[in-house]
Amino acid sequence: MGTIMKGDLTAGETGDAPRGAGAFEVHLDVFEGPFDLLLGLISKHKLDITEVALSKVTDEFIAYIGQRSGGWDLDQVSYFLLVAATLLDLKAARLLPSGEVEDEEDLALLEARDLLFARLLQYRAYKEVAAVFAGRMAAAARRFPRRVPLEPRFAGLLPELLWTIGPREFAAIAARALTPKAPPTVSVDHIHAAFVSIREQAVLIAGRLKGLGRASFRQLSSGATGNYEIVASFLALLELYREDVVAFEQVAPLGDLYVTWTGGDREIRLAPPGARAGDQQTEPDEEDYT
Amino acid sequence: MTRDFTAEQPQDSPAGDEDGPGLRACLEAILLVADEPVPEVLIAQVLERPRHEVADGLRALAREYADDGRGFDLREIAGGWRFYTREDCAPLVERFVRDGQEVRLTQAALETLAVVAYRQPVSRARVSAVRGVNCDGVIRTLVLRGLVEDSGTDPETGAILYRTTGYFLERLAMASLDELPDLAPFLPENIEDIEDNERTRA
Amino acid sequence: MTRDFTAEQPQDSPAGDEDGPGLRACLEAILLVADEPVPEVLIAQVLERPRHEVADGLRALAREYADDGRGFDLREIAGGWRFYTREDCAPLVERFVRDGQEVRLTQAALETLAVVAYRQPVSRARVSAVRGVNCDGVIRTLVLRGLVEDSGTDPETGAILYRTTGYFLERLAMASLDELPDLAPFLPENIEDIEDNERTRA
Repeated sequence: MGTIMKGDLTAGETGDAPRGAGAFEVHLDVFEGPFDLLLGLISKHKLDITEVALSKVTDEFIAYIGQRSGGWDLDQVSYFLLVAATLLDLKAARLLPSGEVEDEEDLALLEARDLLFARLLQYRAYKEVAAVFAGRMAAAARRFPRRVPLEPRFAGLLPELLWTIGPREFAAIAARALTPKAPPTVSVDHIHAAFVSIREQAVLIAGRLKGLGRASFRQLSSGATGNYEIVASFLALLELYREDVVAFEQVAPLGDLYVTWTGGDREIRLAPPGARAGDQQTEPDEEDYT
Repeated sequence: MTRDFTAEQPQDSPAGDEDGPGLRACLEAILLVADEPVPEVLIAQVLERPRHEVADGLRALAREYADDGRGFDLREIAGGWRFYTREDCAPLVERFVRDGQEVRLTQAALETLAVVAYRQPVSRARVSAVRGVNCDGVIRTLVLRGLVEDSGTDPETGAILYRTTGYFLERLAMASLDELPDLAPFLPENIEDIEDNERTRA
Repeated sequence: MTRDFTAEQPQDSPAGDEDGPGLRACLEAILLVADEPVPEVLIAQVLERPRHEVADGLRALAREYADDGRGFDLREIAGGWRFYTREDCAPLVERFVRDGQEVRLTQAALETLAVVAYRQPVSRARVSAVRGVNCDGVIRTLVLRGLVEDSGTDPETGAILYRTTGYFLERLAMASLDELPDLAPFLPENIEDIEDNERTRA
């Protein structure tokens, strides 16, 4: 149970767990999470949590993540990355010349810092109170409660149990108790993911383009009911481009994208999804799509 | 050694007439057979005495044991009264009791327990957010140890909520959760903001 | 909370020098947690005192309790010493035992009993692992109710093992445990997994 906090972070009155001042270096790998590590680093530099020399702590934090290989689980990595990213953000903000202008990014950084440190302070509070718990438990363990069976003369007086179940009901209870509990799962029922078929979109767009000859992407996707449908339209266009039935034109960067039908009377029949998975990324992609 | 019989109650009360045992003896006898904390109300019912009389009697008895340096002690823990061995007899009792040793909790378990204690009822996700690390396994261990229990589900998210148990109070020698040390001095002022933020993320 | 560690006995001295608890307190503490009559010899060993001193101490204590009209007394029965409730408190204790107890087993108690019945002999830890919650208190209740009993210790772990009693069979109107219904029809198909699963968890 190696706790790594220095004296200033522990309630320090438990007197039970070995808690050496040199424990920091030795037990580096016992950090349980990013808050744990960050607090450890801050206390190592004897810094006030609200005036941390960010760049130094950030470097060590990143170095720690770099050192660790294997043994990560996804959960841990994401927590660590979140904290590391926030720290890096803050460090970058410090390194840049600080102008007078408070633009939105600056504000966001300030918020990120405050939030990170607020959460860190909160974590430290629970850590301190955990030390109080340990002390109280150690003290309470020195007293033993009386917990002995009833004297025989009284045991016989217990009111007779009301017993209403038979062997079959009893077996059913046993089966339920002995069946492993299903591991908790996150319900995704509330996410109404509407699936949009790129092939359907392609056929739809091809039909419209044949009629119009030329149209902007804005125009083509104007009927979309959600972002996912716009994305599908865009992917469908890429598929059509691959089939060599459309041409793109964009006059200015971030300007409107115009699509021209070049396929004449060709019928559109795309391969089923998944047949060419990954092809999309390798497609030449010069245009600056908006 | 006390020879002080002032603890004997007046004659007119039901459980302590001239012939019968006095209040002190009754309390001692009942607590001797109890194997879990006995609430004052229950004792008052059994003895058919007003609750405040019972409460006073129990406190007087506890004081008497302490003053006389007895090997046992009467304490109000987890919502009731119970006999405990005196603290400075611990080394001897430990030698005598075979399986009495409680397993010590890890740092992770203690921290998780602390978050549950102050935030209860609380979901695993919330606890994980506060600690910055996944706490599912630790909470399962705390449930298995009887320190924490399921207390229903969150009506909004459907997540299982957890709270501390009576055994938790026993392990910390507390009469009730009101005795938890105040967390405020340790916490940043804008704690509300954190809470809100967590809620959206958790 | 006392931080007074003077109670720690130095290795070489018998219990009860100036700083530590006296003989009387030591005897009281040990007898308070004893769940069966304790032989004088055993107490003498634990206290590292001559047996005759312990014997004298116990007798003096028993006399003191009687003279003081306490609710308990100390009796030597079946070769050992144990606390008992005083005779004239019996009516109250009886009332407490009758009123303070449930007449129905809780769902938790039924499930625990079922696990013991189908897995016997089984340790408390194993039952807790199967149910995912601490079952120590529930098993104590089942023992108290005479439905489950101690059946020796696990040769490997030293843990106490439990089995159901004859009274349990009576309540279920069965001649023997062979009449416990087969679990198979009630279980999901992958019963093998369950066994494996339990083994790794327990």
